[in-house]
Amino acid sequence: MSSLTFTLKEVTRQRIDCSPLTPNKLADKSLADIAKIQLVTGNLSERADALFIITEGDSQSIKFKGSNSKLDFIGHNMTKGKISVDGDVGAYFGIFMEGGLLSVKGNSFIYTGCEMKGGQIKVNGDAGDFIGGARPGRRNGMTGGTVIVTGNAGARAGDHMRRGMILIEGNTGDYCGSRMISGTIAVQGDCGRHLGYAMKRGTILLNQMPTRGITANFNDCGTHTLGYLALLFTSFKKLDTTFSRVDNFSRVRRYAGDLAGIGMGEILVKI
Amino acid sequence: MIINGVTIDETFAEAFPMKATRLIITAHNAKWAMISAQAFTGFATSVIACGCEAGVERQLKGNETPDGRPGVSILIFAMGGKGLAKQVETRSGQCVLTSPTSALFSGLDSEKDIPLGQNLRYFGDGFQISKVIDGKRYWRIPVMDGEFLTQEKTGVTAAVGGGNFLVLAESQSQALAACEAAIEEMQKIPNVIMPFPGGVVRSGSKVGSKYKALNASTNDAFCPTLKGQTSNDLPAEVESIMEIVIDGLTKEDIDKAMKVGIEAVCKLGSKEGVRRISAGNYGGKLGPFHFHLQEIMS
Amino acid sequence: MTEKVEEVIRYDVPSPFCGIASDDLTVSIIGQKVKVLENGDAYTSPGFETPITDRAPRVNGKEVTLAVAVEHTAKLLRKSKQTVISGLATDLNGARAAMALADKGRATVDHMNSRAVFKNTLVLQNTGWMNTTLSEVKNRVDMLLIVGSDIEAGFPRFFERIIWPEDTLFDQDIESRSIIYLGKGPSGKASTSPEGKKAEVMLCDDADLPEVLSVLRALVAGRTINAQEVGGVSVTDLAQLATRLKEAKYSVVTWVASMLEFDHAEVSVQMVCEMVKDLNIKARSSGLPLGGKDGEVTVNQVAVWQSGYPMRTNFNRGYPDYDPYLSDCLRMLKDDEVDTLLWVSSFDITRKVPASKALTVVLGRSGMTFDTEPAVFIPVGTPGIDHKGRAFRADGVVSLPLRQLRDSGLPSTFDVLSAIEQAL
Amino acid sequence: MLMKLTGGRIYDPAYGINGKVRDIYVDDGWIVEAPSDGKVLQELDLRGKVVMAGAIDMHTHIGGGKVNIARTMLPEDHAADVVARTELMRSGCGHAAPSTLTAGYRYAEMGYTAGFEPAILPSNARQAHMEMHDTPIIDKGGYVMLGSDDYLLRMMAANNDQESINNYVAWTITHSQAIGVKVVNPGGINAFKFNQRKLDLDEKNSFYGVTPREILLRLARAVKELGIPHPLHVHGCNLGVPGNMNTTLDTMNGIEGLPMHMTHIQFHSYGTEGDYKFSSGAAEIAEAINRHKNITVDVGQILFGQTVTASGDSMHQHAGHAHAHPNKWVTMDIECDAGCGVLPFKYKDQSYVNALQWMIGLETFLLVEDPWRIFLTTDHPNGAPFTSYPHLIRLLMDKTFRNEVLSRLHPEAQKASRLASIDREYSLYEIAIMTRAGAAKLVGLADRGHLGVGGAADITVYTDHADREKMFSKPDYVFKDGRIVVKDGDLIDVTWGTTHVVKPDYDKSIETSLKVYFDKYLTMKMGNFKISDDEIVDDGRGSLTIQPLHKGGRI
Repeated sequence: MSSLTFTLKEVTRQRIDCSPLTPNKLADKSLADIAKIQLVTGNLSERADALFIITEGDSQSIKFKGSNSKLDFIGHNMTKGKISVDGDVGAYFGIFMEGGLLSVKGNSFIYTGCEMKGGQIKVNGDAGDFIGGARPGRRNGMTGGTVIVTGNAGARAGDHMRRGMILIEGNTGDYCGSRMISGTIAVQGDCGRHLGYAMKRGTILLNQMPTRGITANFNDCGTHTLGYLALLFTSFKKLDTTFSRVDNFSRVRRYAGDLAGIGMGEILVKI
Repeated sequence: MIINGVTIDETFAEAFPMKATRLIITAHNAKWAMISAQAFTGFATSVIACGCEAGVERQLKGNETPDGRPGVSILIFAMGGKGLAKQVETRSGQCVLTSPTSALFSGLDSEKDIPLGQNLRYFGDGFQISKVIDGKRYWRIPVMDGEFLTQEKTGVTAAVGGGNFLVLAESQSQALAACEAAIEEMQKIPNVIMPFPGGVVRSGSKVGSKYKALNASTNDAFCPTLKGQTSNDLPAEVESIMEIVIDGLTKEDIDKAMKVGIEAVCKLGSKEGVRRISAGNYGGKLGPFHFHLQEIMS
Repeated sequence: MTEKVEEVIRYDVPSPFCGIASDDLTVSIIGQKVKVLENGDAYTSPGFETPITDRAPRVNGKEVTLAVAVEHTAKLLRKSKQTVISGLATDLNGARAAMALADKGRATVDHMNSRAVFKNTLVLQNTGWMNTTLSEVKNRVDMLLIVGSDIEAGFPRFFERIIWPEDTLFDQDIESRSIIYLGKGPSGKASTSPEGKKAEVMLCDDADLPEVLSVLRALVAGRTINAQEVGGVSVTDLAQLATRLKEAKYSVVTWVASMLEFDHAEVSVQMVCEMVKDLNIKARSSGLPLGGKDGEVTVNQVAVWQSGYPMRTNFNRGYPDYDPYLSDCLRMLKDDEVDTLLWVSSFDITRKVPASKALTVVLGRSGMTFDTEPAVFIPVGTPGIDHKGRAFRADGVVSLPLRQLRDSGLPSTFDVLSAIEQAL
Repeated sequence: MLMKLTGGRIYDPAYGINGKVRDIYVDDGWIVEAPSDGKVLQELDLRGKVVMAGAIDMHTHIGGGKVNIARTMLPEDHAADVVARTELMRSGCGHAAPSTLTAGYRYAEMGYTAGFEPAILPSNARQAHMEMHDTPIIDKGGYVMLGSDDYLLRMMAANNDQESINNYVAWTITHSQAIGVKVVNPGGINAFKFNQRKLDLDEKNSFYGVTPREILLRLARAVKELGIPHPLHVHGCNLGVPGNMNTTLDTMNGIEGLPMHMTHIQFHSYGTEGDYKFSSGAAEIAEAINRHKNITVDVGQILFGQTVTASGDSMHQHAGHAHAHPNKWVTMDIECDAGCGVLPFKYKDQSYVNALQWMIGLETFLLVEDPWRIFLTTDHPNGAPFTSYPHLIRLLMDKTFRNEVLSRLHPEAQKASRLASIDREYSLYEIAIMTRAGAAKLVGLADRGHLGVGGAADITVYTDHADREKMFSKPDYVFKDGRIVVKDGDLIDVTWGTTHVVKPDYDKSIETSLKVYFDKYLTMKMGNFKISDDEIVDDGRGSLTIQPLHKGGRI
């Protein structure tokens, strides 16, 4: 069965809240019912079929076509099924997600994987600020699952991240791993300023020493062979990412910080 | 039933339900993985006094272990989950955590689990690091040679302990040679261990004793030196008897192990002094698992 | 025919312009002309003295009555799919009316200074802080650490009023007060003590300030830092600073959020606030965020008590929905999501309306100029000059009654926004 | 427009009326005599209904700096209880730190017609009034906080006479537009600024040498001598500290018979017995309250769930910061005046300490004999949000329900309390005393809390439901100043209540020294500190009601 497909009719001026269009929420809904779903855009709400051409298909495999960076909350709270998006997506891609598969052929705006608990998000492009972050006032960002970004990440990737994995094939912006509580961020490219700022625990694994080096709020713990990295790389193997092809390494230079706080975070740089 | 001149008694071994787990110890090389495994499984012959029965299941190549290093898989059996957890914890702490270059993983997935590194982590004194990889939690505990990596939990499964057979031979050296041959074959069978030293027991026991303090004592019915003093049916030419005890994850695993073990013994045959194969039981009243020798060999 | 107008002198006049609510101004009023005679400063004097130029509202550049301008605005709002009410440089009742209008018109609210304000708000919402207020600082501070801010450039009277008073409650020798700049240095001499003791300065670039603060906090916590220097500041010097902070009886760490002009400065503010908490394990220390201009504190306070949320809250769905990123007015304008912008700026005519494609309604101080004539311009009175009002100062605790100094006939922002709300 | 409320069962303890069927006449916002000509314009049939005056919350943190800090801090708490706009009501948020608008609506929906903010800092009074001004329907007012302000402590250190302290208290209450005086951790907030981390009743402030006991005596005397009806409102020393029951008992004994209201007494009734070194002191405290007729208390009942604690007690809020849940918190030193501390908190029924706190509160309710001297509060939001009052009323009125809830709590805590053995169930009459007549008397509201002629027509009508939680959650009618604002539990009209104040007289010459003090040491002018009556009236929506002083007052 082909995918249930939402093709955006025209680029709207206001953002569109797409949270109602997930496999969970559309399961067992008729096409007519789906067409009637109200989507908030600006200070109005509009019927789904006013904004999208809806093509019947498997509600457990949803496609968005002609999407752009104003489509927010795609994959909101989903626990199963998959959504794939042609184009860019807006903010909060995969917010609260617990399971299933989300992917976008394009860029995502801020808060990709915000407070996600499980499942997998793949951004085949660049992701905006606050990947896996926590909304203001909340203390825990993502607590499980995997976010893969094939391009570059914005600032504050993994801010308040508590568990799970963020794999960035390109470069990261500033403050990668800021206020990280735990979990793993792996980066193949370069990192911006203030790497690991206010990090409590967790691991930032780097394929190369960042151009800017490591800041003074991290102390060098020397070079080591860390056995657990073998397990980590094994776990990458089954993921659809260039990380599955990265040569395993377990020799790293280890930096511990941010010393301002409990200083239990680590930046591991391949040597 | 007679195989190659060896009589297979029409009797059965009687075994008990136990709880078991499998652990994988890896190390810088096979030697150090084995050293740790042997320490872990040392003094673990019988639950009665050791708290558990444990043994090396087999050696693992790098491509068979979670971290890609040479390793050893071991099985540990105890009467219950709690006792098993306690043994796993103390032995892991004393024999794996301490052993150079080691890492420790669960070798058994199951619904129920017991702590593996969950409490060992406190050795890290706050510097321990938790990592969840593929849904499993690991602990990285800083130690003097680097980092001790251990999985947080290991699975627990229902298992069977106490499968056995007895090799009755004309001389001590022939009994031993027969048992060695059996053990060599049995070690190739997965999911079982033979927990006694070298896999062979020379002091089979019976339940009870004339001394109140003891609840088991020598199996006088199978002590050749007592042929004339106790009621037994040991043939005159049998001078030495040795036992192989098998713990396995399932009854079928033990079946297989016993079969290849007995076959190896019978292969030596009467010409190598092996006369009879028998088994230990308690009349079928105590253990729910019965291993009928003739059935196994048929 | 000119009428002879008497000069009226008013004393103890509070300033809505300076952020620290100096309320000791002496002001001369001659008819519509206001002049600060005493205690003015670079913000306050121009603030009071800006002359009234426009009086008539305009719609599409044409002068109209207030009623027409209000009705026209209501019409725009009725048609709007996304209104943002921003600028919001106003007083308490202006803020109240803005919130009521936003609620009814399903609009988004934001403030012209939000970029700075949120550097503090996000910290309050994430880990909180231990802060103090101006009078406590005035009487108790023995060590003032100024982070990344040239205070006198933004708050010309801060030192004179708060740091170098003649008397303090606890008979402190004010010459013993230590003033230490970390990051930026002072542009003038306000931080020099009455007897000429200069402030200590530890300079570093903004780009390095986050790390310097992190290392300082680490040193306060007693950690070892391997590096010899951070951002050009010697770690030994920072260690000495950490020791002095720990030994101070009442240290105060202050910053001006609008002067922390780098992205994500809130994590640096958080670093400072957490350091203050650490210091309080044994000693006493407090943070003091300076700001409060253009009604920024007032408007956030009102928004919070009326809706639960500060600025950058939308009412798109009929209830308040807070999002400091998506509901950032400037971002929304940049991404062309706003069809109607209602911009309130009743204090400072130099503040510009941000350029956008939105239809723009400006409630502005008389004398404002525009690069592009807005759809509607309604000149409004300035709180504390043209009408009474109330305004919070930087510490968010003290609010002052603003006075009417002249009878300009200009409507208040409250009047205009309430009329628009009625007309909706 | 004269309206007759016919045939309701009236509970009006101010007049000793306990469930008698009576008619009530309302005209122009007031309760009036039956018209001599018998003509009424409208009649409402209340036969079979329970009729009480509108309820009064005499201690609820509804406005002011610390409440707004709490609101700002908790976007996540609001998000779970956002309230959409209706034709009638503005949007907002509820739960732990509700928006002012929603707070007003929800109080009215529960039949409450007045609430009093118990901790107005003089330096922050303007804000408190602005917030209360934006709180619809209910009447409001507040108690101004003194006792850690440097001005008072200087006066005491200089051994100024009681007269001058009375003048200062009267001046402060007048110009902060308050109806009573509150003291929080007497002197302790000030001591914290000198880095003292605790201050017992007889411990000296390290700078001023003044003790909490002396502060309490001075202020309690001032309140009495000024004729302020509301007794000194005391949040005592050692809030939340195990063993503080002894301090509380000492405080009662030490006040020398002066009227004193001890607030959220539950938080001050802890012993140190048992394995957890935390035990109930409720029995001893209740016994002491029963004995000391000069003492009134409100309970500050805790109920389980997420809330936020907001207090002027910066010293103890700082000490408790490790318990913040979620882990974020604020304390502030404020204006040589006071301080505040805000900590989100989650009370858990499986926590020994929290379960015992719950029991201590209920024990206190049930063991204090005189309902005129104990008041129903959760110290909103510190013990629980005010919206849990109907649940709390049911706990007091329904022993079976109470014991059923009790049986689900931390088992060790259950053993440590005698609550299960207490049979008392509050009657409707007693509830009416606690939440109406007694509260009005305590706060000093002459025209509220009763249904007598001349009283304001703040009236709540209930259906007598066996489930008291249901009954008190959804009144049939709520009248505010004669207007029906709630019908069948739903808001149908939005009005704006008045602000109740007292205006004790004082010697104006006090301003000479106060002006010098403001000019020298503070950062605002005395004239700008004062809140004018106009500011309360504001845009015309507000109003000021000056309540009479006691005759004992020096006027």
